[in-house]
Amino acid sequence: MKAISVQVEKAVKTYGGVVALAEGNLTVQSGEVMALLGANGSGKSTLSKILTGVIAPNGGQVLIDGKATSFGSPQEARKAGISAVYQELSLIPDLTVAENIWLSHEPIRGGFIKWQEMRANTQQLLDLFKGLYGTNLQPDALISTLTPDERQLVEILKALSFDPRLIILDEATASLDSRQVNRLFELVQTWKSHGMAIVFVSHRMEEIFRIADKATVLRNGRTVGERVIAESNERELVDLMIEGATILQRERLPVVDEQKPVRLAVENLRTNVLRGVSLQLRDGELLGLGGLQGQGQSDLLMALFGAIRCEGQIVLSGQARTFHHPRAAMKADVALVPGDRGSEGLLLIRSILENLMLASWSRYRTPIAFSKARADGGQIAQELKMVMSSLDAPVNSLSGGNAQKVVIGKWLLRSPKLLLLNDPTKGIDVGAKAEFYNLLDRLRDAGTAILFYSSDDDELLGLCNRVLVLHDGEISAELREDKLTRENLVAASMGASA
Amino acid sequence: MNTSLNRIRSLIPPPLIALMLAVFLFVFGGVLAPGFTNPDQAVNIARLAAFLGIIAAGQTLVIISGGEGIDLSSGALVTLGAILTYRLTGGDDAMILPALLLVLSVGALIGALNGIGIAFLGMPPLVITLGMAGVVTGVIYFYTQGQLIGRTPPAMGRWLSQALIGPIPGVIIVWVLLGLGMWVLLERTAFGKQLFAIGINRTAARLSGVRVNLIVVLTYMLSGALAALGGFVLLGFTQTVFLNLGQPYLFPSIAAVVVGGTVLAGGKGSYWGTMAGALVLQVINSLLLALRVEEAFQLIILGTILLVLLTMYGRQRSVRQ
Amino acid sequence: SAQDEQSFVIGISNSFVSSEWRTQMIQNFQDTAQELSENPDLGVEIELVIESKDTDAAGQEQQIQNLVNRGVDAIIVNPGDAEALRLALEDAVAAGIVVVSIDQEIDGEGIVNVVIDQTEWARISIRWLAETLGGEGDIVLIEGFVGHPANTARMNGVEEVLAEYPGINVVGRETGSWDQATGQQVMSDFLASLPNIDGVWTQDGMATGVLTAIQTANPAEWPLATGEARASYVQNWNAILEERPDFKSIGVVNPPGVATSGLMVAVELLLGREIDPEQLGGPYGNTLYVPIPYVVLGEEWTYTNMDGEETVLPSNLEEIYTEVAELPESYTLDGELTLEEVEAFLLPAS
Amino acid sequence: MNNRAVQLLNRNPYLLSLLLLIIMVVINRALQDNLFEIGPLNGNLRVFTPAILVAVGQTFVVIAGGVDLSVGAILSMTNAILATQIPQDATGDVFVRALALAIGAGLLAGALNGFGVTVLRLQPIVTTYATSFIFAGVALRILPEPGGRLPRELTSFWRNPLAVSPDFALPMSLIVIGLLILFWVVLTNIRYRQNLFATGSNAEAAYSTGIRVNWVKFSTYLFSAFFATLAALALTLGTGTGNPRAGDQMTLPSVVAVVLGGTRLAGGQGNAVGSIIGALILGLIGNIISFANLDSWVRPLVDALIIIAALAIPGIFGVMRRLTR
Ligand SMILES: Nc1ncnc2c1ncn2[C@@H]1O[C@H](COP(=O)(O)OP(=O)(O)OP(=O)(O)O)[C@@H](O)[C@H]1O
Ligand SMILES: Nc1ncnc2c1ncn2[C@@H]1O[C@H](COP(=O)(O)OP(=O)(O)OP(=O)(O)O)[C@@H](O)[C@H]1O
Ligand SMILES: [Mg+2]
Ligand SMILES: [Mg+2]
Repeated sequence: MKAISVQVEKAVKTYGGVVALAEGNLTVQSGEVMALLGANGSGKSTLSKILTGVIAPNGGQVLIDGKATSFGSPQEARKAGISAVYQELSLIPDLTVAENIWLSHEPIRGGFIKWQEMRANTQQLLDLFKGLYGTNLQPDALISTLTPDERQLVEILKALSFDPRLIILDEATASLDSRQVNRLFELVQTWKSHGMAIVFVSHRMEEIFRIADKATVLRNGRTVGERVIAESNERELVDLMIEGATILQRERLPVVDEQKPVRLAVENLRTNVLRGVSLQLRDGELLGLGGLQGQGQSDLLMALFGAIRCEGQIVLSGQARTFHHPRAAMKADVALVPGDRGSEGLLLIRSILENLMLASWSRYRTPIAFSKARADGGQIAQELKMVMSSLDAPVNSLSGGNAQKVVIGKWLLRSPKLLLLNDPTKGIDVGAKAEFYNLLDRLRDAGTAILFYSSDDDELLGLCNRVLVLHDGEISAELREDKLTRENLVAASMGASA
Repeated sequence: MNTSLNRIRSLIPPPLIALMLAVFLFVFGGVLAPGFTNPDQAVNIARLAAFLGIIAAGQTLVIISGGEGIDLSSGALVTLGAILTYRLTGGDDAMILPALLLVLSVGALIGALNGIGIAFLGMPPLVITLGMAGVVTGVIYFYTQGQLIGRTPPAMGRWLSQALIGPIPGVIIVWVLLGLGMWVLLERTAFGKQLFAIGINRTAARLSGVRVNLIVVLTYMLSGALAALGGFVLLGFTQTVFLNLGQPYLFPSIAAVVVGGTVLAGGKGSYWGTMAGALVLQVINSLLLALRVEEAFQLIILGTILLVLLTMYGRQRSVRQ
Repeated sequence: SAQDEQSFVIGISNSFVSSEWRTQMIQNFQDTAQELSENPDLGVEIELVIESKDTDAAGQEQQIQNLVNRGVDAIIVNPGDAEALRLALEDAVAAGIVVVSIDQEIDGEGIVNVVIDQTEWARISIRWLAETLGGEGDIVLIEGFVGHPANTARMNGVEEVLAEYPGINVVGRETGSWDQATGQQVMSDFLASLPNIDGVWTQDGMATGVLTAIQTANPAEWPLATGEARASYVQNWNAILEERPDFKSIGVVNPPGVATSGLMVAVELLLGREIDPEQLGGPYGNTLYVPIPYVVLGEEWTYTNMDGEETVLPSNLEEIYTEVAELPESYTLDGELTLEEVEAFLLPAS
Repeated sequence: MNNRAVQLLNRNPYLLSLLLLIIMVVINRALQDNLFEIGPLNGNLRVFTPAILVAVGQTFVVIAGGVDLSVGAILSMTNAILATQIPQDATGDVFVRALALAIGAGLLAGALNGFGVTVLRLQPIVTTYATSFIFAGVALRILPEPGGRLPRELTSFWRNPLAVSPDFALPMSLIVIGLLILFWVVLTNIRYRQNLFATGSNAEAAYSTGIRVNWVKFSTYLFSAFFATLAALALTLGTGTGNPRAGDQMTLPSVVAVVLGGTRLAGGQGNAVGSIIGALILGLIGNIISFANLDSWVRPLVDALIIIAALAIPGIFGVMRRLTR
């Protein structure tokens, strides 16, 4: 493989008045894993996309092998040997796995696509992750039928199929389980040894320290430093990313008092994915849900919220309930913070106020008492320390962490008794996470029952009273007190019962 | 050019641009066609715009509701509304109110069928409302057997079309009231807020407790009822009915909504934008007439103006940013 | 007797339904078919197959093909696009089918057209307008579909006559698309933007829209407007006279009864009669012109045609009003040929 | 229904359309004995051909996530060009020149649409609605009133079946349909197909994969304009004349045909063969109603009800699947 050296100098990108990238600098060479760090909205993805030609920068330059280059389009970047795994994925839902991976560089003969060869090549790529994905993932499967982690794998293989000299992994591990991450890291090591350059974006510090050689840190769209990982530590990097942030070192929490009333009791719950789940949750308890991606955690939360069909028994506050619609669950003081805030939680072009109020309008009578709604919205924004220009600004002007606060604020307005959280901190920066943890503590102390799925083991270990690990639609283990360890969590995720 | 356009757009909301354009064209029209700019013409244009605007009210709601929402059945419903009023009243002023109620109900019923097809059968709005337009037209033929029996109650012409307060005809007052009602509906009711929500993101709306299907069905019901109301009002203007009375209003009503800055993709827009849009279209129409432009060129000019207007504020995000 | 009755299947192809004129035309076909079947002198049994819907040339060609494929004996067509149907109808003629076109003339081998003279139809009302205005004044014209043959023929008539009146200025000309509401809008616009319109010439259903526009705008001086021969217009006219005794208008009948005439011609041809070549005229030499039945007028008027022949047209509004007062507004004043009059088009039976 | 059949239908929605077409053919045949005789077959297919061609063109735009409301006006415009440029005594090279002119004008119209959608970034539905006025105006300029007459050899060539052997003739339109299917089969095996579907399914993802999304979108408007021009050719040859409003009633049915053919209006999924089927279904419904001897005042209603029912079938299947699960 031809060696590559890439340099971004003083890259600038603005959207109207929003400065996404003020001064992005980045240097990466063959055989090197460069971590790109920064809080939400600091410009990591923007910088990555400038490198792949998806975004046209307003200023600065990109040097490839010392030569100033400006990419007019993604295919120009690709010709220079750069490809990327995009944070929001670049897959086509209506095409198959093979078609996606080879999209725009299909093997052809005389203009005709060689379908057989395409399939075979796809299988070869898939074999890189052999044994780590479901039977669904086949060259001929439609992307729309895959689970998030499978899509993520396809996205990675797609980037790889271009035989890049520089590959950018923008939060490529966010939806992967730990075995898949391990495998990816093995691959990264191989690529590295073959002389590939890698840019690695992640919010998980542990991963940075495992895989990266160096780290470039962005803050507010500005590159504020580059460090050699071996000579640095978490403290230093986090300080660079966020001024004055604290890393929470948390105590293991005790199991909740048996005297507390049972808020939720579930008996033998079944959906397309769940195969009979039973659990109990008390007021003031934070019950974690763990396990690999797609083992039924989302289904469980969605079913409890009435958003998908289920069978089995749900007893809420002592009353047997079946919710046919989220509205019914809401009326019973249940709230759900969905997993994907962009597609499931927010009305991106509407105002912050409208987003906050969406679940509560009916409480403000007709015609709507707007000043009251505004006061309530302002109060919740203040409580959550939302950083925004005004309540009337559209939600898409907010950074990821603040947008997430809007999703949570929407439900806090209704003071839920049972709060369902579907991986709410995915892709949120360290600072915002810390605030969120404090909020959870406060809610729990106030007696809210919380069911919390997280793909981040550290969160489960640090925040929960108990953790239920799901595997293949069933609970494979309940971990509490001294059983609640990382080793047990991993083992149970693989299906071992503890 | 791009950024200055963007700046204009962020400073002045599209409805205001449309309104300013309407006023400008009206005033400027006097230069091109002497005699064009006068109070009579202003009333005349406002009256004609009112009919278009009322017919476009339901369309505004449907387009805001997103999911590629559009109601192609409104033209046929305008006709049906007028024909029903004509036949049921038979020229009797006392029958106006009962006829109005029936017309609204029939419109709502047809609209509900559209909504059900969309929400529960997953049919694309463009297609089912087009099909429904065919059905309504078929119903009209079957119901009338081609014979238009009936009469227009004299009061309808007096109250709606002829000068009522000073030189202002009643239909303009009806229109302004409808505008207020639409504003309250969109901006000051939970229904309105939920309508915008489903226009942007149905999943998020549903997970926030919005009954998406219900709102969709209600929206199309309202659209149907408002279109039928448009037919009722239009009868006050034309005094008699014919079998394709409403069809010519269909596409202009959509154009009025879009020219008023309501986003076809849904989730963003206003009725006062539509009102401004109806005025713009009507001023253009009247001006072209006053200029005695040959029909072929009228079409070409109209198309070009629409393109220019859309370019000013109807642009979508670029794939490459 | 029933045995030697000949039975014929006759197909009707109509491409436009959204007009009461066409409804009445279809009704005339049905009534005439029954009358002819009951006429002992003819000894025929007529079955009609009616293809009638709003459609374009392709759709009407499909109608005609379906009629041919059914094996009808004759086709009577009111063509939406006369030229576009020529080939399809010639194929039908070649298949031995009698083809009669009504309302519009088709230039095709073996096709017989039965129509009124649209140019002459328009000349009557425009001449009335010009004369009543005393040959002076500003007028506007509101026409039908630009490019439609009937509209073209009529506007030719209008221009021919106006050429004789240099004192008449056409200050506005616009299409109302043969649509009443559009006609009304156009007239409203004219009234608002042109200060002194003395007269307006329009056609068909648009006249009702134009009159409503005048009533709504209610200018100090009403422009003189041509009208139409339809029940609604006559009723309105009569009502206006009560308040404005000096109100004047004219309605020239364009009879849906041309259907009756066309059907009779078709039946005669099926019975083996031949058309007297002397009677054929028109641009393609295959047209039988049905006379314009009458003209609605509030006062007597002498019409002078292009050849200088004068016809005294009587004042008949009151009489006609009493006839149509109770009819649906959409009823079009009608007139049709009798069987005897049709016979006059034919060569004597051998 | 068994699972595999459901899956098959899910992935190939046009199979449902094919089924519907077969049903329509059977009903039509039951009502009309001579349906398959060469005369009626030739006549029917010839009359359906313009609608088929427009629908095939529309398919490209719809798959790429747009819709073209100007196809009818483009058809009118090119029909006007052909009718005015091919006089009754036209020779072969005059014909070829006229055709080139019409295709050029059609492509120019398509390019204007493509420009509006990609460069000006306007919503397709309103762009093409606006341009349809322009094209309709141009049509009226070129041919103010219906007219023009083509040489009889030309019209006969298209109107009459091609005699393959003394006792076997093939409708010209059937050959055209065959070519269309072949064209689609070729197209679905080249890269353009992948680019087209990717663009319609997720334009942003397609763009970051290196597909020139704007060119792909642009090209679909060229395709639809090109096929509208071919439709104009078929119409001009069929009627032997021009009409500046010939396409007025072609646009919306083309969208219906595309949807009946199983193409998803939201883009990313579709099939031009399905659109051919859809256009045939619409045509046959007209025939069936004609031969069912219905009173003419119920026909439009029955017509519309059948169409709406056909459109609803996939949705009804969907509801049934959900209920039985
Ligand atoms: N299309 C856009 N329009 C307006 N602002 C944008 C757009 N895309 C990004 N931004 C803004 O630019 C800033 C940088 O965004 P970017 O996606 O690069 O951040 P990031 O570092 O990748 O964040 P995260 O960790 O959440 O992925 C953010 O404030 C974001 O709101
Ligand atoms: N992600 C989505 N994309 C498009 N449409 C969606 C999406 N999510 C939901 N919908 C639409 O919303 C419908 C589901 O809405 P929902 O069940 O919330 O409404 P509802 O029927 O009014 O509720 P209920 O009848 O249970 O009271 C779907 O049929 C679909 O039309
Ligand atoms: Mg990012
Ligand atoms: Mg539901």
